[in-house]
Amino acid sequence: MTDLSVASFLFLSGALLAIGLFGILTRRNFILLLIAVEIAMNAAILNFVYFAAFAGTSQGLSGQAIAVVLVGLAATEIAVGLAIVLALNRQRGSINVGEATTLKL
Amino acid sequence: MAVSFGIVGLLGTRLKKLEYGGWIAVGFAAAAMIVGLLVAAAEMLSPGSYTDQSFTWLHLPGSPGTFPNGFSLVMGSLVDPISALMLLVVTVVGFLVMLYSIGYMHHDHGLPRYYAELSLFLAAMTGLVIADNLLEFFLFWELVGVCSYFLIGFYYEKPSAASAAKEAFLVTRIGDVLFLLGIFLYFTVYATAGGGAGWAASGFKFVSGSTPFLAGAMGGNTPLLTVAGLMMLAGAAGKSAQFPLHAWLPDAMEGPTTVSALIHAATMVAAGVYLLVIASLFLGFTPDDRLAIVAVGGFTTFFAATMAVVHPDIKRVIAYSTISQLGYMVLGVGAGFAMVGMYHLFTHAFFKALLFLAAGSVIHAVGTQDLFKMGGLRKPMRVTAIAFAVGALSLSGIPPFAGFFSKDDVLSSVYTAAQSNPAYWPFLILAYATVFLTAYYIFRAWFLAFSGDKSRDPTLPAAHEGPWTMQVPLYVLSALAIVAGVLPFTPSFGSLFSLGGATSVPPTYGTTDLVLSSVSVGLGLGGILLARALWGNGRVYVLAPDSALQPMRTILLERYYIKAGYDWVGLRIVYGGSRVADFFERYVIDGTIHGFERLGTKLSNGLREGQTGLVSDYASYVVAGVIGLLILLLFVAPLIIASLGGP
Amino acid sequence: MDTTILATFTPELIVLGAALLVFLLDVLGVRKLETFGAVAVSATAIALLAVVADLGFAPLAVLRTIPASSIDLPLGPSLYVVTSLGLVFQAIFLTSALLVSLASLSRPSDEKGSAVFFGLLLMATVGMLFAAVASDLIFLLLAVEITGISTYLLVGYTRKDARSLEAAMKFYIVGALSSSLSFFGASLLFGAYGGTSFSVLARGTSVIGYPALALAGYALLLAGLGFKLTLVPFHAWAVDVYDGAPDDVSAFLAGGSKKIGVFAFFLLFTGPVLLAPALGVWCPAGHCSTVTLRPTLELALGVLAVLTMTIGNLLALQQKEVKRLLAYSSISQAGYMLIGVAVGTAPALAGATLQVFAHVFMKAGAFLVVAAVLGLGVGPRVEDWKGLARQRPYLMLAFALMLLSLAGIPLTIGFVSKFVLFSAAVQAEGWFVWLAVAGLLNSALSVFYYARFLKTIYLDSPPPDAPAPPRLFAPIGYGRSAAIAIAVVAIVAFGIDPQPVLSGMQAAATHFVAIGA
Amino acid sequence: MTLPLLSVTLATLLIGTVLTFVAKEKARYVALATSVVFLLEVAALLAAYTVWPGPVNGSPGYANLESYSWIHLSWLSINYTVGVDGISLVMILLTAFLQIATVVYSWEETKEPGAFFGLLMLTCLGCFGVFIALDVLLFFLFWEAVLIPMFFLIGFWGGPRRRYAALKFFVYTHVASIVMLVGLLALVFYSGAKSFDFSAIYVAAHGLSPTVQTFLFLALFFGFGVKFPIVPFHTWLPDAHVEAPTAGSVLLAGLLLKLGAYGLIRWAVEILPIGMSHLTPLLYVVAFASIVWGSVIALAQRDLKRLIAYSSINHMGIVLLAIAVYSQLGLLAAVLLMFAHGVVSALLFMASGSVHHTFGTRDISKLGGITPVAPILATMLMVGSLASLGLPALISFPAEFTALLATWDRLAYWVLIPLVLLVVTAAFYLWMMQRVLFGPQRNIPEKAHDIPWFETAAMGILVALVIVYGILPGFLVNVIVNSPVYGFPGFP
Repeated sequence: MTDLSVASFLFLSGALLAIGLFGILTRRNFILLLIAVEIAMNAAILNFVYFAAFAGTSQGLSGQAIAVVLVGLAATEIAVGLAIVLALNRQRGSINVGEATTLKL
Repeated sequence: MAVSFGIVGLLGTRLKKLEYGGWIAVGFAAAAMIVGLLVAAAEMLSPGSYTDQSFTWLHLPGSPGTFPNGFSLVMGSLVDPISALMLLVVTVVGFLVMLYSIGYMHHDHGLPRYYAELSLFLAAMTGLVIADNLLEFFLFWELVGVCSYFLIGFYYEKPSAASAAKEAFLVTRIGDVLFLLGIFLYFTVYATAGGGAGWAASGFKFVSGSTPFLAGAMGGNTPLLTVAGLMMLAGAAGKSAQFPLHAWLPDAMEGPTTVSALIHAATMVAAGVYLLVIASLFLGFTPDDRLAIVAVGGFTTFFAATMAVVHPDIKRVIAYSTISQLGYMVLGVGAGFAMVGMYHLFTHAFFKALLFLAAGSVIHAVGTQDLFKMGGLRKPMRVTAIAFAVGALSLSGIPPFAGFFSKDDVLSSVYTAAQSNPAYWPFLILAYATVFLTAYYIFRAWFLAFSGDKSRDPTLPAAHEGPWTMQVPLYVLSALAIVAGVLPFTPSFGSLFSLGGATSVPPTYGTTDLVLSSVSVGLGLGGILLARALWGNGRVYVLAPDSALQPMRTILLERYYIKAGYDWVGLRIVYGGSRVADFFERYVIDGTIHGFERLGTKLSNGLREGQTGLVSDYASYVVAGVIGLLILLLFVAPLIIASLGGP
Repeated sequence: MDTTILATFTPELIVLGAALLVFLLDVLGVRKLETFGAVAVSATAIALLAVVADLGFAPLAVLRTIPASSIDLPLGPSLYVVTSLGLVFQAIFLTSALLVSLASLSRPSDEKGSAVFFGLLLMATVGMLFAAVASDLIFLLLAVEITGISTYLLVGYTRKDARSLEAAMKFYIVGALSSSLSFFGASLLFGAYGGTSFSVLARGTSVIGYPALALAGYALLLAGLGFKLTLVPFHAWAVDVYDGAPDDVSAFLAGGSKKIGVFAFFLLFTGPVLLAPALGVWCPAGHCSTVTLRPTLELALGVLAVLTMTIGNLLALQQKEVKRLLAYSSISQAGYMLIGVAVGTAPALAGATLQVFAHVFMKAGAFLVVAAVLGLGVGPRVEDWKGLARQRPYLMLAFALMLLSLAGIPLTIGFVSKFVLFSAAVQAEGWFVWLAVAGLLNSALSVFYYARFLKTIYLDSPPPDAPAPPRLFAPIGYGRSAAIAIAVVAIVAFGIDPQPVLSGMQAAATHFVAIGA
Repeated sequence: MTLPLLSVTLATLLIGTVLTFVAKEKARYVALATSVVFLLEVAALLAAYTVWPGPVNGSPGYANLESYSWIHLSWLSINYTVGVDGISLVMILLTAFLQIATVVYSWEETKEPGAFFGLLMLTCLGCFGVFIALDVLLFFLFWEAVLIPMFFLIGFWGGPRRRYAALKFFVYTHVASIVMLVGLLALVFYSGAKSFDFSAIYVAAHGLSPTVQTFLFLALFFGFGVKFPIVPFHTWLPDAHVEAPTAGSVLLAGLLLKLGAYGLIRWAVEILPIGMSHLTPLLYVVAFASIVWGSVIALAQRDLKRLIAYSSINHMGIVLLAIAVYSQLGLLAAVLLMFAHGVVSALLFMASGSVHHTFGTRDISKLGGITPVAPILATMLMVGSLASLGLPALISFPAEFTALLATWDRLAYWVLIPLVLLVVTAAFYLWMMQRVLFGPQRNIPEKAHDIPWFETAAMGILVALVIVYGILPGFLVNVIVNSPVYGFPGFP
């Protein structure tokens, strides 16, 4: 393969990351934030898969294995996030992070 | 021996609180006088001998330039003919003034302080006289200075007194720091001289081992030597109130009259001349120095006398005359005849002290110093009148009074010097003119005070003579004012007028040159007659308001505006400059600090504004940080490292 | 082979087991806080002993589980490697966990969710312990994640307090963001080197000829882990979280979990890559140059360090609330530690390690005291503490010592650590001297707010009209007193004679620097 | 010396300080007791020093040397090394005297006496430590230990603008001490001396290139110079003095300023003579600037304390000059002058403090004719002023004389600058005395009376010193010139 394709794939995953970041910066709804975080995470996962295919691995963990682990990790994160959402919702009846700004300065 | 005198003074100070502390002080002064007389006698019995005892005060480490091996500073006492002579003067006048004070000061408060300070002064003065090296000399020199500071400011409640004291200290201080530089130069000169190392090690004493003074060791005409001499002159000018450092002495009259008599007439102000006298030997003035000295002395003599001509205050008249007479002494030294200056110092001490004490008893009697209020005191105060007259005649240089001989010697010595160096002529002329002025102003004072039949100001109290304690000193001093002139002709006493074992220099020029003598005497008599014509028999000569002399009179009364000039410089230039600097200090240098302080607070609060509490903002900081890091690592850092010449 | 693995992971297993035990007990219906606390305390204590033994502390030789021969081996393909510096950090982590759980013993015994608290505390510790033996980037990040996730929950474990929930939320979002950043960075490195093992990174032969790829990867990792270490500008969450979290949790976050970041930085930016060869030619803006990793990173680290110190202190300068003040100060402290990473020499690492060690006692201790004082009913603002020294002299003396140590006043461990750190920077010569200057100037700056705080406590007198807090003179409990006492003793003792710990750290650091070879 | 005299003394002070802090109301007694014991120990030190055989030529060996390893790593070894030489002993003597005088003077301090006296003790302890420390870390440790208590003394017992003054004092001196620390560290590491021990550094420093030496000296000069203080980094001093409580000003002027000079001599001049020789012109300029600026500005001051503060700047300028000429004579003069200025400025600040609380103001333009009301106080003030303007037979004279002589020997007619400024100094002191002591009485409060016994006692001690050492400075001189530095090779 050529470096060009590397660049193109990097562009893809980079775009994914960018989308995730954009979502994190602009959304106020906690659920949407969780989704954005997921997107960002998946950019990394995608990279691992791609690079594994492209470069193979010299030693240590293989890219695919890492990808699988990361999927699991992402799921855990989401679970924790949802737990916090629930508590937050029960506490103040809203999941808008824009309203939770009592701690400041 | 210095120690013993020190003890005298210190004991005097210890006895502040006692009743009759005055008498105790007088007792110590008497003891001092007896010692002084004994010393002088001993010295006369073995002419030209000197005894020196000293101990090392400090041993200082080296300094590459002049003293690579370090050197010593010593404290000691040197008794040689001239110091014995000076000792004599100091102790005798000191005792008489002490005695006089008993009567004169009896109704003043703060007497313990007065006697303590006066005793301290006597101690310091004796110390100065017998100092055996220049540093010790300087030490006592400063001490007498501070004593005079205290005593001028004795009536410290009077602002004028306080300010006069300050002025005296300050003006002499200017001379002193230059004198200090002179001492450095002197050290350098000697440390680098032949065999100077040993000299330095032994503490730069005037006397070293078996050789008396290092007379002429430094001969020649090196610039260093010239500067050293000039610095000595500066110091002397400060102490002896020579132009341009003269301004303090008239104001010093704010102190008690006794103080004026002792310190500002007979002893301390003469210390300057004494310094020049001994310096002329241990340093050896270069021709340039001598010319400078003569110039200063000659000019001051005339200059001061002119101011005395018009002054209404009896003490200030005498003060100006003191400056003028000191000028004569300086003149004598400058002319190259140190002993002549010494001779005039000797006689002057007595007749000037006499004048002051007489004036003092007048003031004591009538309670004012304004000549134009006095008058007709001849009858009630016969003793004083005669004493004053004696002093005046002596001052005017009328034979056979003491002043005649010494002043005549000064004049003829300058004349002699002028033969070889025409540059001296103008000053000789000034000196002669001064003879006339002197006679005039002193007798103007005498006639104003004593002639006529009643005082001009009826409000004055009825005058009377002071108690015996005040009269005795007058008698004694009058006697001395007459005989002091001829004493030196006796070989034994004359031997005191010698320096460093050099053969006695009998001060006898005048007697040989009748022309010169008669000229000066004639001028003196002329002055007296003029004074009598203008002021005799209670007359008052009033200058017409439109007279051409009027502005001149004001100039003289204003002391040629020199004092005013000093004040202007002090206030406008120095003080003003310091105000400006202070402003700069407060607002420019300090302002920046305030700036930083405010900046810190602003930054802190501004940054905390960023803690909005909104998580999205925090996330955006993170993202911004990431972008920043990417730029830094990918673009900035490589370039920087490359520009630094690679890893 | 298995046994050796188990032996290697003794401390981790102990703590993990304790965590599971706590949850089990909870399920079994035990409700007493003391029980869970006892488990946590004993577990951390035993693990600590084990680690110290592995460090070669003679008296504990019997407890030794790892033979000296298998410590500080050169990097290999395996996921984990036991370095003595890692063990030192494990000891530090365990110490902080021990202090916190000890102090937590004094909380009301019927408190709800205490099991969750201790369980999560232990879980977080496990993550930290694993991170300390990581030899693979992914392994490291996963360990960090374990700690991260546990601490998210730890912050919000009460599920009641609105403030702590808000804190948890912020913590979670920024944390998740950062972890995705770090993983993305890891993926880039994976691409660049074709592997994530540190041995690979150390060899530095890139598969894809983009130095850019590696540089970008490291940049993202700097950001992602910088979040843990609360480096400016990744710090903003920390203040709110330390402020909102339950007091003992704040103590653990500031004193403990944040240090995982320091060791992660050690692993990523010093040891392995120190000796990495040039990456290849890189032409930014058409200006080509051979890029070597370490110098490039040094620059970034230096910048971050200065930023963190300065901004942290400036933020603290005008802060009026106690917990936030401490939070800001701990941000600036992170900056000092980063100096050690930037310099990267053995002395510097030793200094940074000592600074971390000191920080456990100073900061965790300070937060524990704050927890105690707030427990007495005193207000959270600095001015509420006016003249507190009169009512609680000993507690305040302890607090004063901690503040002085944070300010780096002589005869406290805080001074020694800063001194060693800055000396190391100067000793490294080059432009690192300026890092030392910056650090010193910052410590000067920091003294202001510490001094002002002390002045409030000691010399101001409380407003006459204000009512005295109800439980002002209530006891603060044995566990907490013990924890605070330990911290104080450590601060003073090691402040006067740091030799015992310092020499160990020095040796460990020396080995660590050579690990990349 | 078998008995570790220095450590014992240090311990005494330490214990005394702690006791003072806890003694609350009884603090003053503890403080006084400590100071007395301290003085006795110092006397013992001096006695021991007079029989000390002296250093081997060229080696920086010190008397009462004690050294214990403290922190030892492969790349640096820090020791607890203490020792004294003549220079430090003279400073220690000064510390002891001032400590007693200060404690006695503030005998009736009522605001938090425990803390107040404790901080005084701590300051003196720190100064003592600075003077005996022969290890960089130890030195810096004590250096800081002086800074902190003084900060609190100014900040909480001071006058109206105390907060600002304390802050300013802190910023200046702390920033300076940081530069100093970096300089010292750089000195240690660049010279390759892996040890913080003075003698090790001294030996290793010879290997440094002149350029490096110059830069190091520059850093150290700045670090120590701010404490001096040198123009233009001096503005903290007047504010600190004006706002500080009297005891604070006394220690500030008497001891803290000396720390700078001492540090410069011990850690810069003795170790980096080459570097110094490259910077001599700079030193001269700074010294002359301080001398001129100090006394010119003093002339414009109306506040008694400010006036004395600026005259301190002038005097420390002379000290710097004497150090800069770098000759045995100059060094001697510098130390003598440090001692003299320590005593005199302490006396003057005490007097001005008494003036303030007796007559309610320190504004010279408001005061007048206090002599009849408070003769003792007036005498103290007068003695102080006369000593400060260098009157012979008082303590400053031998010092200034030697200083100026040394300057003359190196700089020839440049000596006229300090000489002329002596006149200015005299001018403002005389002006002050004329306004404050003499002349008609102006706004004297009704209940104004002479100073209480303890203030008299405190100032009496100092006046005694002023006179005794003025007449017999030989003792000090002999102690100073017995210092190792006088045996250093190449010390002119």
